Amino acid sequence: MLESIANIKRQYIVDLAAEGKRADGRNFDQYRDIKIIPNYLLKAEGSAYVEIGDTKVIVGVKYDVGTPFPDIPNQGVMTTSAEFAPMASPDFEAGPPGEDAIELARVVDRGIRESNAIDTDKLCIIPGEKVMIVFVDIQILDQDGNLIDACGIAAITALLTAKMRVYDEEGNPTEEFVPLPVNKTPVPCTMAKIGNSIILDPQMDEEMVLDSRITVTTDEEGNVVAMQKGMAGSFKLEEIMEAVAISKREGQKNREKIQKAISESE
Amino acid sequence: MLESIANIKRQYIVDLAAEGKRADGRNFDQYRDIKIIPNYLLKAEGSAYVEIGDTKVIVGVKYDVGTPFPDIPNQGVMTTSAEFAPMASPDFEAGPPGEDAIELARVVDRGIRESNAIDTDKLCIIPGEKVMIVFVDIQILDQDGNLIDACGIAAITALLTAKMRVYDEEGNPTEEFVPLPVNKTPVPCTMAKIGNSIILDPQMDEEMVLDSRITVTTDEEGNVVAMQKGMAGSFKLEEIMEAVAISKREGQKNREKIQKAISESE
Amino acid sequence: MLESIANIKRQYIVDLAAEGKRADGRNFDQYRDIKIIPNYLLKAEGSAYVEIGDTKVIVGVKYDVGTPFPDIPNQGVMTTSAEFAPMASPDFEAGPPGEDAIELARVVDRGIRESNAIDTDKLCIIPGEKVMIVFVDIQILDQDGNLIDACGIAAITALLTAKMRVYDEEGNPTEEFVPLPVNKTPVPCTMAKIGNSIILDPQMDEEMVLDSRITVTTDEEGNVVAMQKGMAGSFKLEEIMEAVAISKREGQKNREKIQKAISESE
Amino acid sequence: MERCDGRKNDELRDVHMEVGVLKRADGSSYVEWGNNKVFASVYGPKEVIPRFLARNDKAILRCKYNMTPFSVEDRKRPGPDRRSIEIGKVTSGALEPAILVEDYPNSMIEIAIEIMQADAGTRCAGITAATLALVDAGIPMRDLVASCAAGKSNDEIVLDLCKEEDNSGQADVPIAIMPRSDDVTLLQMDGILTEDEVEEALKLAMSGCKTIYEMQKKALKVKYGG
Amino acid sequence: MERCDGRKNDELRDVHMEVGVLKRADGSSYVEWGNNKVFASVYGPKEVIPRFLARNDKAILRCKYNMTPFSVEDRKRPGPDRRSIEIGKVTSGALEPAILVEDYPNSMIEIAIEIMQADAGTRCAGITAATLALVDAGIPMRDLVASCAAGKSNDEIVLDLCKEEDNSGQADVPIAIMPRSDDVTLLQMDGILTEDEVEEALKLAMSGCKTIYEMQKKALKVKYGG
Amino acid sequence: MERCDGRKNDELRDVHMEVGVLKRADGSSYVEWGNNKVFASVYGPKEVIPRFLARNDKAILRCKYNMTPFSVEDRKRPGPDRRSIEIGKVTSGALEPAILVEDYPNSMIEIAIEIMQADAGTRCAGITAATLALVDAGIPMRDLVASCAAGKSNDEIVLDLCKEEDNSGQADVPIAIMPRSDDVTLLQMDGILTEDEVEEALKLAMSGCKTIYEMQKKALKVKYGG
Repeated sequence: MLESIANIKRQYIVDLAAEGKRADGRNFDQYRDIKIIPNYLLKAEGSAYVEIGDTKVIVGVKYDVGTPFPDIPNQGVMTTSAEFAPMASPDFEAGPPGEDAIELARVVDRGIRESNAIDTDKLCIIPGEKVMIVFVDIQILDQDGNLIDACGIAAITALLTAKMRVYDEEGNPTEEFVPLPVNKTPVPCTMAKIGNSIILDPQMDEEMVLDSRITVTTDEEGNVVAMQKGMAGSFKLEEIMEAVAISKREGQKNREKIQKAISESE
Repeated sequence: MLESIANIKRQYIVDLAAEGKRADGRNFDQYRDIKIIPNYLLKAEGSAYVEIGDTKVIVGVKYDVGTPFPDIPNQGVMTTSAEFAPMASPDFEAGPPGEDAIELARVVDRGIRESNAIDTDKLCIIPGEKVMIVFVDIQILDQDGNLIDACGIAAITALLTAKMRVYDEEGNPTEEFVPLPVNKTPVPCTMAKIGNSIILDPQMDEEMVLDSRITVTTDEEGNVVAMQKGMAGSFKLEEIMEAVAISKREGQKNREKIQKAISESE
Repeated sequence: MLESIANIKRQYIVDLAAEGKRADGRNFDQYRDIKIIPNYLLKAEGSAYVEIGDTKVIVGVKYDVGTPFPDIPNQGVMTTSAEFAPMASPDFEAGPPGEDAIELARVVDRGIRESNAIDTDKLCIIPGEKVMIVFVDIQILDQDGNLIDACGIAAITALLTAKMRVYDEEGNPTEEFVPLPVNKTPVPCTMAKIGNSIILDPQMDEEMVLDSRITVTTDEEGNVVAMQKGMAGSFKLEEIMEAVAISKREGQKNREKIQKAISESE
Repeated sequence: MERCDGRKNDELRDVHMEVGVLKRADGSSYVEWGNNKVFASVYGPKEVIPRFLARNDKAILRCKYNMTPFSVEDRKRPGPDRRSIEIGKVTSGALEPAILVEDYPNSMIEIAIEIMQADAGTRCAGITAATLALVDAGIPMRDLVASCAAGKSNDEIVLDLCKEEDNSGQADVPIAIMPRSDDVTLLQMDGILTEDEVEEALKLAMSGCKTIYEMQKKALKVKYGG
Repeated sequence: MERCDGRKNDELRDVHMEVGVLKRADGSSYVEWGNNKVFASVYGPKEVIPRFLARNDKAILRCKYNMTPFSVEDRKRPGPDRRSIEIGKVTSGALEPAILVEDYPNSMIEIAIEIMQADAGTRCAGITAATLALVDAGIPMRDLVASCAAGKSNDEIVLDLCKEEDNSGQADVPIAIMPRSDDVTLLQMDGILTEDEVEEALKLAMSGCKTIYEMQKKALKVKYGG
Repeated sequence: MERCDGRKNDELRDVHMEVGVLKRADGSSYVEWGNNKVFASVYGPKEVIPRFLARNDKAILRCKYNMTPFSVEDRKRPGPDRRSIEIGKVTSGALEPAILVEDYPNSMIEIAIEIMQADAGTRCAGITAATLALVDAGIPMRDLVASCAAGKSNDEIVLDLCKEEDNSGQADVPIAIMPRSDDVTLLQMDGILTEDEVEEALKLAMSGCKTIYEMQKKALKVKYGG
C-alpha cells in the first residue's frame, strides 16, 4: 500500500523530470530560497540557523580542552555530530544516531576537514598535552529534503563566525578571544538522479523517489574537496563530471550568500 | 480487557474513597506499618532495610574518591541511583533504569540534596583535586506501592548510619573512620489523589488507579525542601497546601521512627 | 515445526549414539581434523587461524599500556573477548556479545588464567603505574560446532607466538621485542552428552541436540585447570571423571599439534 | 534589593511565542523566554509503536525533552540524561490532564521539546511551547496549559528566576496550570521554604501562568485569527 | 592447618533459609550463607515476550543473576557485567534439569537472583535460593537442586571456601546436584587440581550439597508444613 | 617519483580471491589485496526481521562492515564505530544496483564483511569480496560489482593507494562499477583535486575496476567452472 502510493508519486515526479520540469517549478540546477542567520545563539561559541526552502537546521560550535591524538600531537581536533531530532520528521526516532545521521555528519565533516578549512595547528595549546577540541553539533528542525547542503552551509557559517579563547604559554585560559582560524569556505552541493535527470537541491518528495544521490563539495579555488554518492543507483562518468561542474558554479553562489550573511550580521 | 478490569477495580477504590474508606481499612492520612533496620549490610559503609507494609527496599551507601566538579572544587558529591530489579514486580524489566526509576531516584536525591542534609564541604579531601563521591544505591525488593517514601526513609537512614574513612592532609587514606557528616533528616511523604480524596501512603492497588500523586519532603524544622507532582491529573492550590500540612505532621512521625530505629541499633 | 524437525534429527543422532556411532563416522573420543596456522596476521602481535573440521576461528593478540589493578600493582592484565560475527552462523546477530559469546570467552580465558600460562609479573612496566594489557580477541568465521576448543587452541597458539615490546627502566618503549612470557599450554577439551553417550568434539548437528556439555582444560602436567558444564542436562560423577581422563589424553595430542604447528612456522 | 536584570519581583522576563513554525510536524511552536530558545513539535494522534503500549481507553502521550549540546555553557553530550528523562515525564503529566486523550483510544501523541538555548526555566518554556504545538496540531483540549516558576532569591519570593537567581537562589517552584480551572498540573520544588512561603510562591507562580496564558492565546490568534 | 574461620575441612558456614519472603513475586526466598545475603524470586510460567523465543516443546527459563552495587568491597557499577551474565547462564542450566519444563510449552519462567552481600560462594547460594523460590511459586520439579562448592586451600581439599580462602585459594569447584539421583547440574572449576583431587573435591562438594538439601527441605516445611 | 612499493602508477597491488570458503554462510569469499585480508558472507534471501522493515516491491539489503580489533595498528574496540556504519551504508548502495532485488519482495539479504587485516583500500576489497559471496549464494545479479580506488600521491594520479600513500596522500577516490555498463555505484572522495584531476582519477579507477572484474570472473570460474 505505502509502496504503491510511493510508486504513483514516483511516476509523477519521473514524468515531470522527463519533461524537464519539477513539481515546484524550479529549474534542474536551481536551489530553493536559502536563508542564513549567523550568530543565532548566545551560548555557543559559533552558530548558524539555515533554511533551504522548508528545511531548517541549526549548527552550534562549542569547545573543550583535551589531549591530542598521539600521531598529531600539535593539532587540535574537530568532531562533527548530527542529531535527527524526532521533531524534524515523522521518520526520525529518538535514540543514538542512525546510519543516515552518521553519513550526514561524516559528509559534512569531510568537506570541512579535507579542504583544510580549519588551521588545526593553531588549536594546539601545549603540544602533545593540551589542544582544543572543536565540536560541531548539527540539529535538524525540519526535514524537507537536502539536509547535507543545509547542514554543510550551517556548519561552515558557524565555524567562520566562531570565537576562540586564547590560552597563555602555560596553557591557562585568558580572557581574550580571537576568531577561530578558518581559512576556507567549503560548500557541498547535492543532486538527485531521477530517471535520466540530474536535479539540484532535491526537495523531500524528490528525495523519496530518487534513484541515486551525489554530493560534491568544492572550495573557493574551484577544487573538489569531497564527493559522496548516496543511496542505491548509479552514475555515468559524464554525469559525475556534470555534477562537479554544477557544484563549482552553484557552490560559489552559496559561498557568496554565506559571506553576505556574515558581513551583514557583524 | 486489562483496561476494563482496571476500570472495575478503579471504580471500587474510588467508591470506597468517596465514603471515606480504604480497602485495607486505613484512614486517609495513615501510613501502613513501617519497619526500619539500619546497618542491614556489612559491606556497605551505610545501609538500611525498610518495609512500608509489603513494600520492601534496601539502600546501601558506598564511597569512592574522585575529582570534584570544577565549579564547586571543595565539595564532595552525592549521587543517587535506583534499580527496579525484575524481582520486585512483574512490571519491572531488567535493563537500564526506566523513567520511573529515574524519577524515583531524583525525587529521593532532591530531598536530601536540597535540605543540605550532607555537609559536602567535609567530603573534600584536597580542594579541586580529590573529594569523596557518595553513592546512594536503591534496590527495590517488593513493589507494593509508595516506593518514594520507602526509599527516602531508607536513604536517609543509611546516610545517618554511614561511616566515612578519614584522609590525612596529603590526601592519603588513614585507618580512622568517622560518621558521615549528615545534619538533617529530610523525609518524603507521598499522597495519591483518587477522585476528590487525598490519601497518604498509597498501596499498590491504589497507585494503579490514582489520578495524580504528590510528594512533599520536609525537614525537622518544618521546612519544605522538595515537592513533586507525579503522573497525570492535577491538584488545587488548597489540596497542595493540605498535602504540605500532612507531610509536616506525618514526616515528623516517620523521622522519629528513623531516630528510634537508629538508636536501638547502636 | 522447527522443534519437530529438531526432534527427528535429535532422535537420529541419539539412536546412532546408542549404537556407538556418529553421523560423520568418528569414534566417540575422536576429534575432527585440526588445522593450526600460527602468525596468521601481520598487524597483530600474535595470531592464529584454527580449523576443527569446518569450524573456523581467528584469534589476534594486541597490547596496550595501562594502569594495573590496585590489588595487584605489579602484574599485567589479560582480557579475552569473543565476537560472534553474523558471518559465522545464521543464528548470530550483530550487536554486543550475547551470553553464549561471553561464556565462550570466559571459559577460554579461565583455562589460560588459572593455569598461570602467562607470567603476568613480566608484563609490569612500572609497578603500580604502568603495565601491559594483553587483549586476546576471538573472531568466529564459521560455526560448525565446538567453538570452545577451536578458540582455546587458537588463543594459546596466538599467545605462544606473540611478541612483546621491551620498555626501559623509565617506562619508555624501546625498539626491542621479546616473546610474550607464556610458560604453559593449557588446552580445553569439550564433550557432549547425548542420551547416555559422551562424545568428544561435537559437530554442529550434535551440538544442536545435546543434553549437556562439559569442557575440561588441562595443562602439560596433566593437571585440571578449568572445568565448565554448559547448557541444561546433568552428569554423573563417573561421567565427569571419564571426561577428565579423555581431556588429559586428547588435550595432550592437541598440545603436540600446537607445538608442531608453531615449530613448523618458525 | 534589586533583581539581577532589574525586574520587579512579580515581573516576567520578555517572552515571545510563535505558532506553526515547522512544515513536517503536525503542530509546532517556538518560544523565546528571556534567553531560553525552545522549539516544540507534535506528531499524532498516530498508530502506537510498539503495539503493546496501546490503551483501549485513551491515547498515550510520549514526551521527549532534549537539550542540544550547544544549549548550555559547557557542551552537553548528545542524548538523554537523567534530568531530561525526568522533565519529559513530568511534562507529559502536566499536559495530559488538558488533552481529551479519551477521544483517541489506541493511538499515540508524540511531543518533542528541543532546547536550543537554556537560561533557567526551560521546563516552563517547554510546557508552554508544547501546548501551542498541541493546539497547532489540532489536538482537542480542555484548556491550554500555561507554565511559570516562582522562587526565593535574596530572601524574597519572586517570579520567574533568571539564571543568576537560579544558581544562587534559595528555592525554585516551577508549576503549570490549566488557567480556566486553576488546576495545577505541574508542581516541582527544590530549595528550602516555609509552609507560608510555599503558598506565596504558588500564588505568584499562578499569576505568572495567567500572564503566559494571555500570551499563548494571542500567539494562537496571530496564527489562526478568531 | 586451621581454616580462617575455625571450621573443619568438611564443615559448611552457617546457612539460614527462608521461603516466601516477597509479596509480588510468584515465589521467593532469602538465603544467608556465611556473610552472603541473597534474595531469589520466580515469576511464571507466563507468556513469552518476545514471542519468537517461545518453544512448543517446553517452557523456557530466563535467569538473571545480579550483584547490587553495595554488595562488594568496591562499589560495583549497576547493571550486568560479563561475570553476572555467565553465572545467570550456568544457573539456568543448573536448574532446568530439575524443572518439568515439558509440562509448560510456549511459556517462560523468570528467575531473579539478587546478591545483597557477597562473600564467596554467591552462585551456590543463588542456585539454592532460586530452587526454594521455584517450589514456592508452585513450579513442578523432579527434585530440589542443592548447590555447594569444595576447593583447595593450604594444600587441602576443603568444603565451602570463605572469602579469604577463595582469594588465596588454589582451586574452587562449585557444583549443584539433584540429590535423589546424584545428577550434577552445575559444574565449574578454576585453579589447579590433579585428577584425584578433582574427584575428592567433587565428592566433598556433593556431601555439602546433601546437607544443603536437608536445610532446603526444612525451610520448605517451615513454610508449607508436611 | 617511484611509488613506495615500486608499483607503476596504473598498477594494482597483488590481489588474491577465493570463493566459497565458509560452510554455514549461503555464500562466502576471501580476498587478499596487498596486506588487506577480508572475508565476506551472504545469508538470504530470508525472512525480514523485524517485519516492519519489509518491502513488498523488493528485497532489502543489510550490509555490515566490521573491522576486527586486531586488524589495525592500535587495537580497535570491538563493535561498530561511525566509520564502519558509513562504509556499511555506501557498500549496500554500491551493491544494490547489481542485484535483482525486485525478484525477492518481502525478503532480506544479509551481507557481512569482516576485515581481518587493514592496509588501505578495505572498502574496495570488501565490495569486491561481497560481490563474490553474493554470486556464491546464488543471488541473481545484473553484473558483478568491481571496486578499486585511484588517488593523488606526490602530485600524481595513481591507482590503488597503499597505506603509506594513503596516510601522506593528497586525495583518495574509491569507486565501484558494474563493468558491463560502466555504471558507477560507489563514489567517495576526500582530499583536494581539480576538476580535471577528478576525471583522470575516475578513469584510472575504472580501469582498475576492470582488472578486478577479470579476477572476480576467474575466481568464480575456479569455483564453478564454466
